[in-house]
Amino acid sequence: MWTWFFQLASPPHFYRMAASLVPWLLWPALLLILVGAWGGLVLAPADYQQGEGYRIIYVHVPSSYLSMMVYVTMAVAAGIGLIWRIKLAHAVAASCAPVGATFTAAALITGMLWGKPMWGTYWQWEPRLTSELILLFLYFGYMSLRSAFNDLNQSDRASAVLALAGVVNVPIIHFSVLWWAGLHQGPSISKIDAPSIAFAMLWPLLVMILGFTLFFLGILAMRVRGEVLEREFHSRWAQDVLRGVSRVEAA
Amino acid sequence: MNLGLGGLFWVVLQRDLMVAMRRWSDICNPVIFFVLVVALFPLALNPRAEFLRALAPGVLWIAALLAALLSLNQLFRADIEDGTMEQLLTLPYPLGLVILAKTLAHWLVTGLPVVVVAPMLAITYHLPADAIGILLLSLLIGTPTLSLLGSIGAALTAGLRQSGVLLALMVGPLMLPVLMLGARATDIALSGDDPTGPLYLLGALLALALSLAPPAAAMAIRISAD
Amino acid sequence: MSEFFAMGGYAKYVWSSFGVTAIVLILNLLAARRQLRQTRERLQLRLVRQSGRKVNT
Amino acid sequence: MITFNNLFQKRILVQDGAPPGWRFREVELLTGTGLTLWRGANCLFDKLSFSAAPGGALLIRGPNGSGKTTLLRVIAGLTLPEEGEVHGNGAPLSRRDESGRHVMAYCGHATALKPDLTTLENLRFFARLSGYPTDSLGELLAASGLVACADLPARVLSAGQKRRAAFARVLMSGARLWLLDEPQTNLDSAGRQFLERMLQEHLATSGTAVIVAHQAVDLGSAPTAVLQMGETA
Repeated sequence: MWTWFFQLASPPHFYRMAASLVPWLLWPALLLILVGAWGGLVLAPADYQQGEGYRIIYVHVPSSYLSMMVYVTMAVAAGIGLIWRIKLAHAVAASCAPVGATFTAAALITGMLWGKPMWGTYWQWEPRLTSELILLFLYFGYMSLRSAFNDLNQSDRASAVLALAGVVNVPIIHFSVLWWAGLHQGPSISKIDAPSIAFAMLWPLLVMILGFTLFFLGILAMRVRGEVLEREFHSRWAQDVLRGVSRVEAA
Repeated sequence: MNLGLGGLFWVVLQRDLMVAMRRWSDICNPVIFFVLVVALFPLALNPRAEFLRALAPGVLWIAALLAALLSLNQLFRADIEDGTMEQLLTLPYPLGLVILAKTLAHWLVTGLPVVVVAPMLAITYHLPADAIGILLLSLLIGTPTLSLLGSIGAALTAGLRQSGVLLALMVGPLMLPVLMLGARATDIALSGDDPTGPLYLLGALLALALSLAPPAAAMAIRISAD
Repeated sequence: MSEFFAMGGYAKYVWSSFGVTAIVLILNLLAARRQLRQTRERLQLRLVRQSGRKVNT
Repeated sequence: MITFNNLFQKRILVQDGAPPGWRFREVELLTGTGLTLWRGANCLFDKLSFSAAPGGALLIRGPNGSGKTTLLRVIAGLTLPEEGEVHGNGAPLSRRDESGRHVMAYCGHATALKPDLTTLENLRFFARLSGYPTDSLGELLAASGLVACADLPARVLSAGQKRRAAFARVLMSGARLWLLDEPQTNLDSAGRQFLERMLQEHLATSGTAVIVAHQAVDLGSAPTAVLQMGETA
């Protein structure tokens, strides 16, 4: 059991495994996203309040879910890397940031596009959009700190501290934004009444979320390979991979 | 060792204050900046009394946050450059406590003056006396939290050459809850309601920052000094 | 069919949302591929330089 | 004439509860095992091991950029090696011993003097941190030839005087392990003699010293090992 685990966590095995994993993640992700989009756009009935416009949630909700899930993944990986000094974990954290930032941006844009027909304005200082905006800033801060260091080792550890400080702050930010928004406006239109949501509306959303998650894992596997190679540059296997004489690469 | 933890805290605090006192201009800069930012708004917007009154809580808190961000850059930089940090790192003392002492010293010379000046500026914004009291209280609880949060960022960037904007970008989002709560407390007091709720929350944030920020900053400073 | 594309008057918003998301997905895919390729090329170059100098181990 | 031992004896007198003769008890054997560190694509050291016995000195030599300073920082615990460990008597090197004293005194390129404080104020800070009696600072200043600049702000001190102040800090720490990074830099011949005498007395009293040095250091009869860096392993 444990030997299997350590083999998995050893960089060359991970490098090889990640490569073989990518198609197994990305193709099902594509399939699920297409099925989810078809279900969401065609099969699901129109909402009695929001008409066809509600269909934006089929891309907005998975994006905003990923934006947060990726941040937590990044922080957990960063914490593991910092405490147990595992380079692989730092490689995972480094790969998360750009992906998470783009999904945060997607969540913001789709949220605004949903807001225009619903509120009559693209931007409303309401809790979800505001939190999402702050999350985008957290990603930007993380990425610019990462790029500010010359030494990769130092960059890994410093950005890990920031990721941890950020993840402790995320719930605080979330609740203070909720509290702050509660003072300003009446209860905003809830996007969908969660308990009464029809199954025909729900399943495409769940399929989409699953598809997006698999897509993220696939992208992560691709990116981690590069990051691992960079961190393991001075090891024998990585140099063999680069020279193109490696069994690791061939497999 | 003769020096207990309280002694360590006191020695570091005293030394940092002494160094700060020798550099008067450095102490004055954040406060002058604070006054300047606060003075910009009536000039740029509209000096009508009721308009300024509604603006005051937000403007004063934003200016306090900007002044805090501006001053943070220097928190650990000099110590890293002149080798003092190497000495503090090889000492057999908990580094978090050293960081806490340095952060307190930093708040005393940059944050406290802002808190002291704020009521006077609030008068120029035609804020009523009880709202000024709440503003003072919220700044008194809130600005140490800003310094503590900032100490993490300052520790992370202390070894970098260009770090002003980076520091603001990193730490700014983390400081937003303090800003929202502080400004809102004053706002609530201005409209005649009871502001104890946000003040308690500000206190809770301060307690949280006091316990979590120094160890995080200590970890960060070890990385920066590497 | 055109009724489907009209999305009950919300066409602009629905289709641009899906479009933006699709672009984000595709860009992520391309960026990840490019990152891997560039990292490899950069490291290969470094390896060539290093073996030229014949330093350490 | 004040000798450094006098300065230490004075400290022992003020040290309450310290076991008698604690300065002279068996001191740790410093060992580094399997130290490996890469900086980017450069290997600074790979599976490096060394040891230094009490009363002995370890000289680290090597060309510029061969990782001498980094190795010293690794010993001081300032830099984490990727692999390997630094031990004192087989256990991870702690920062204080049973009597609460500092284990190591690190003296790097930077002298840790605040330019706006006077020499005396600077040293008083470190004296208080290491429990050195502040009323004997005068003697220490005299011994290190800094009396004339005691009340001058550290920014006007010459490079050599700053280095002497750093040595005074090392002496105050009373640590048994000294880590000195190119201590002879900027010193005049009197300063060099001061350094050598200080090292000889430290080693004679079972202290240990790790010194990064380009020039020869006269350590008297103390056993000296040399660690040559920057050669292919």
